[in-house]
Amino acid sequence: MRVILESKVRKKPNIPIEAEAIIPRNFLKGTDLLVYEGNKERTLSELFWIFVEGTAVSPENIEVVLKGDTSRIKRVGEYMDTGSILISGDIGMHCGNFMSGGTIEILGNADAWLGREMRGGTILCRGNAGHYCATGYRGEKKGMQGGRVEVFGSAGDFCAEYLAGGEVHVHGSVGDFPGVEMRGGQLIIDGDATRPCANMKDGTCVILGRVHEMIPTFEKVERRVIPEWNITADVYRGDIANRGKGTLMVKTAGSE
Amino acid sequence: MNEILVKNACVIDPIRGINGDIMDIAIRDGRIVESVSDRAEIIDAHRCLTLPGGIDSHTHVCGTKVNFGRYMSPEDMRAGRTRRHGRMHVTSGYYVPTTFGNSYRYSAMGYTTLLEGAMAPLEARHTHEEFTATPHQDMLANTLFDGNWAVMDAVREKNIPKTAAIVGWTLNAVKGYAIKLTNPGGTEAWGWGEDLTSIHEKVPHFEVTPSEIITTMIRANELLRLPHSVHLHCNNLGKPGNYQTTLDTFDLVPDLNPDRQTLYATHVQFHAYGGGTWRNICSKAEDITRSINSKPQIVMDMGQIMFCRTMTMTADGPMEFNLHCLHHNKWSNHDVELETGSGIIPVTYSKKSAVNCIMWAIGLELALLTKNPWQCLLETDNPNGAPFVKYPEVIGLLMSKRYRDEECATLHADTERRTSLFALEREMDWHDIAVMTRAGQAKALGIVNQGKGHLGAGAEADIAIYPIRTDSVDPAREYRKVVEGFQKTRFTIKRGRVVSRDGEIIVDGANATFWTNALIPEDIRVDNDPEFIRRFQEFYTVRMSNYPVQDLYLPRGRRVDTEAFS
Amino acid sequence: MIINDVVCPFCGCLCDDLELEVEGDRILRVQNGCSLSEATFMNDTRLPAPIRRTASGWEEIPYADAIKETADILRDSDRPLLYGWSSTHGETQSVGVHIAERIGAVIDNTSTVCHGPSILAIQEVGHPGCTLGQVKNRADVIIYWGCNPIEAHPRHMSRYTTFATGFFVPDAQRERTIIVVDTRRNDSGGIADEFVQIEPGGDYAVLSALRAIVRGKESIIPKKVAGIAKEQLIRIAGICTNAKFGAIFFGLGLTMSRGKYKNVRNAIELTDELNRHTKFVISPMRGHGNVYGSNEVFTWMTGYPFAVDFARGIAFYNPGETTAVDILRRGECDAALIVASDPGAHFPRAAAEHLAKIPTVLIDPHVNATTALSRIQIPCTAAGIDAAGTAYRMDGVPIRLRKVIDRGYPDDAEILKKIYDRLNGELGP
Amino acid sequence: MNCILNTGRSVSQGVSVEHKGSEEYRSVASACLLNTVDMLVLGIEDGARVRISSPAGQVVLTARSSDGVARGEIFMTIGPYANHIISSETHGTGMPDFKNQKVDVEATDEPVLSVGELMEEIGGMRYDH
Repeated sequence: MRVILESKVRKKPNIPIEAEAIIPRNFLKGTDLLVYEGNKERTLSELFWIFVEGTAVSPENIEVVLKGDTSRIKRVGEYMDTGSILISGDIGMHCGNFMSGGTIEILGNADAWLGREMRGGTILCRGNAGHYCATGYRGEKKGMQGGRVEVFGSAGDFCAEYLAGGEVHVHGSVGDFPGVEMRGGQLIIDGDATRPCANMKDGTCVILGRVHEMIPTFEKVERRVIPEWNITADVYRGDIANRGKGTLMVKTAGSE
Repeated sequence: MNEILVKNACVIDPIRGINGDIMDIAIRDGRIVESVSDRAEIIDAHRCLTLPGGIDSHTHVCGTKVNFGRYMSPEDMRAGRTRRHGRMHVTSGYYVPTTFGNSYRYSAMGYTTLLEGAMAPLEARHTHEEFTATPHQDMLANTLFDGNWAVMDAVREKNIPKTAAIVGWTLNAVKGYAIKLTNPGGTEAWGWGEDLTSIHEKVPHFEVTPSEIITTMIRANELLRLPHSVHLHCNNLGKPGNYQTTLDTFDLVPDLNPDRQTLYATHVQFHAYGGGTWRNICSKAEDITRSINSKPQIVMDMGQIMFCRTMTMTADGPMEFNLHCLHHNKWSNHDVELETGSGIIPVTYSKKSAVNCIMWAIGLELALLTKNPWQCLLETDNPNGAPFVKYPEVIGLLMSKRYRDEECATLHADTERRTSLFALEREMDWHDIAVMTRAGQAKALGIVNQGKGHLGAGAEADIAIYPIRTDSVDPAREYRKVVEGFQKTRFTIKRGRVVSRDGEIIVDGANATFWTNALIPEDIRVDNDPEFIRRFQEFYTVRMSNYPVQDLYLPRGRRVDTEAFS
Repeated sequence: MIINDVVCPFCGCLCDDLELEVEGDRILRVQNGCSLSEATFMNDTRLPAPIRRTASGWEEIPYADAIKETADILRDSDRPLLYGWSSTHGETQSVGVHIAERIGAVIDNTSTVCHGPSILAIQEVGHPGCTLGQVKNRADVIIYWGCNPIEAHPRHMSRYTTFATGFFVPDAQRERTIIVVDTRRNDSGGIADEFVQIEPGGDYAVLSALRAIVRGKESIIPKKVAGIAKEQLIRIAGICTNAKFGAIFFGLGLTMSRGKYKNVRNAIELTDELNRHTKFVISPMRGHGNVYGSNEVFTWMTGYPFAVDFARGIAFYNPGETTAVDILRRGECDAALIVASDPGAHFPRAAAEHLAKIPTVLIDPHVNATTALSRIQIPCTAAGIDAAGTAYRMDGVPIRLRKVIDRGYPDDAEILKKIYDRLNGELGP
Repeated sequence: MNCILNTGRSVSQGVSVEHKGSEEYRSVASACLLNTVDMLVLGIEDGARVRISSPAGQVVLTARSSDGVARGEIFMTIGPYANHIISSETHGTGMPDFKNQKVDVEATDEPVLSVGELMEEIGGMRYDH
């Protein structure tokens, strides 16, 4: 079954919509769902043109497609456990919060907190991701714990903060402090990064581009060939300031 | 005139010796009376368990340290969120809820009076501000004196009247209710990053020992004729082998007051550890309760822990730092100049941890091994051992051996060997629970005369009606019904108004704050003592005139005058 | 008339030893205060009456009209923003939170552009701190990091640190070592025993390096970190570990520079590390007189110190999303109520610009930059001058601000209560 | 000339902060502290006017030389002038880059606007009293 939600033109287009109801499983019982626009409760049909194609007996066979201006819609795919969501444009904050299964694909850009506290499943972002991509919540000890986030463009600051499990792969560059407070999982950055892995406890980070402002409390262990990546990399251990045992691998210039 | 008649109540009122009688309770204008007119609103209790309003004699719900616990825990705030509806404000938080969250949840459980366990005098205004935002319970504040410079100087001079005068002035200034000593002397040592490890070790610079502070304060307390006794958090909290310190401390306590205990020892579970390291820690609840059973002058509370994520917060700064070094989680510390300290860290009590399982067992052992329930009161040192919403489970455990056995089967294998809990058969009855959750507290806090903890004519009409039929529920077998029953009253009546019905708050609160005012002879009043004033102005960072809490911070202040020195 | 022990409401020091001479509704003289304090009491020019912006200019309107119109604006809003709260007392803050809860607003206070990042850091690692008297009486090492007390908190050094006589530090100037860390050599740096000039944005690296050195891992530290020689770092770490009682005070140099809360977190973790060797504490130099009070009140009422979003009925908090600058920058809010602050002057252009596009109401005693961006301004009392109430000092000590004169203005709490009552009446239970 | 803008509090800013219409406040808040060498490079003297631009906007200020400011850096007190060129990007933290805004500095003859005029530039209306 395919559910197509096309956003309607709104009088106040800047007011955020909170739509955690938009997960495949919820459409098994129909499209009578509630979302919020600012402090007002709205039905899904007040904000979207809804088209349903085919039927489904189980949620894994449901695909939700979002079209139109969806850049201010928050929390799409929150607690999603199966099925798929395809977003044809940009998506608002907190897409895929707490997601445990299924796939979200975003053809445009994703705003901040993409895949926050994710536990499983896959998020593919074809454009850029905002700040705090694949991270956690304020004050919480663990960020993303499982699953995979792949960003084909670049990501903002604090990418994979508190990463505790799963894999985050950014094909472009990232901003300041990627992998800060990391304690597990794997972070791969094809492009450049600034101050990577500050204060990390554990986990692995691979950077194929250039590193700006390396944190001074990482200890260089060795330079070796990394077969999985087919590169020669400097391997660091850290963050020593934080009694960390994480691994940071930075491709050496010119190695392929 | 506002009248209510509660009909067909199954009343347990230990202070008046009533145990399960079916009776009516008449209420007029906030107090219990002999009878009411036929215009009274009728509440039919349908023979359900009806008790005086619950009293928590040691909880942390308001003030600097509690609020800092909230401030640093946005992750907890998303655990207990409710929306504004009807009379209820928004609430957030599970183990450190907002003030309204605390108040509503206590009220739903039938609690109508709370003693905030630790108020630093310098920050008392904050505590009182939060009291007014905890509107459904009458409040009392334990006032911290454990590292008070003026007190330690007077103790060193062995001057009991002067000690009493300092305490009396301070309680009056900060609108406090009772004397609290938290790790006496240790909090001052913590000002230098140190701690005291025995009650006979001297406080740096001040040259007094915890034992001297405790004994002098006990005498000063009685000289002031304060309604409550000294309220003590013993030295060496949470350290393996600390039971000896606790026993030594208990041995210091004379029997000075015919109406109540001479010492209230709080959260004793945390002070009843044998062994010497975390690896060989074991229960010494039998030793502790042997001492308590022979000393009617001491009342303690359990300090029960429950398995959950929670927050520890105490004036005991050094203890919190040691705990932090063990847990490597976030740590806050807040020393208060010339007075005390405090620390906060989050913890998770887990059944996988042998230490945690032993702690859990010790709390229950203490209650079950104390012969007289008036001497061991039920609490969790909220939120240190667990948030107070766990009280119904604690009640269930005390009333049912079967429930304990089921829990014990899920614990770390070492628990049985290192505690005596598995062998204890005792099952407490409804009356015991009524004592341990209200009557005992009222007596220990000295507020029976204020109309608390009983349902006799003249008492404040604070009443909890639980959806429990004691004639049909067997707590030993149907402990789940007991737990559920104590989680949510049918009605909670506070000062003659139904404030909570089936867990829903239906009116705005209008609590009162009790504080003590000891009348001290002019010639020894410290606010007349130039040396006291000089040192205050020189070493505090607020002026003495800006220190006292103005009356307007207690919109419904209830002053308890005492004939000190008489 | 002379009034003693008056509390200055200007900055987070809340000095409570001022002597004021007043006559009727005028303050004639301020003694003991700094120049900021003197200006606060002496140059107190007020907006005389409520004003409303019209197409042609400003007109005075009665309080009742201003209150009704404000309530209407808030009631009709789908995403109202309530901002400010730091230069007033606790009762006003508390009514503000009730209004926010009632109408599903976002409520934020000025810590958002001040020590909000410090709060985020504390929420990650906690806060080993103390009251200021503890520092005054004990500290033999004082570090000012990224702050300039001489300019921003002029009496901080004389009341609590460098020049303050303490019980265990009777000869303060000789017995205390002062370290100043900053990107530029300011006046506070001139007083220091050790001045550490960091390259802009280099605080985080320096703090990490110090933590490693304190842990005994100095061998991994490069020769220079953010412009500072390794030898100086080792010397500073030595001063710290040998202290009997050390205190770090930090300011906007950490919270506003690159990395924001991560800088503060690193400073807190350095403090934590030092506590394994000696006694060390750390404290933010809070700016506005009662900004800490707004954090306290928000926290006990909502669970969060700032940036609270009630849009969904429950309280939600996520700085970066629910903070005032972000909400304005994204053009989210469709109405704003500003109380006791001046975002027009203190928010970046794009954020301030949005205030002019939506109905904005300002409740503040003074004409400020936000006045020009508002639709309505309602003048009120100034806490600590003609209104009494609670304020929280930068270290959490609650102090009662006094009312020293009466100038005939209504208290902002009173104005807000009327707005709240109106909203309650119209919105029902 | 490319510089990094740093902002902070000052006593004189604090003293006049509740009088934003005043000449005193204008002169404090619109002062731009530059390193002496940088001023030489720009070919300006103390008291001359500079236009500072960033992606967020531009503003004309009065240049003041200061030894405490490093080369390539400019310092202003917090307030509406500085904010006229500071980006509202907060990096997901709520806090703008008040301490490290990249700006371009050039000499100009244009006048320094009043606070009221600045506010009118962003859609406000001055209130004169």
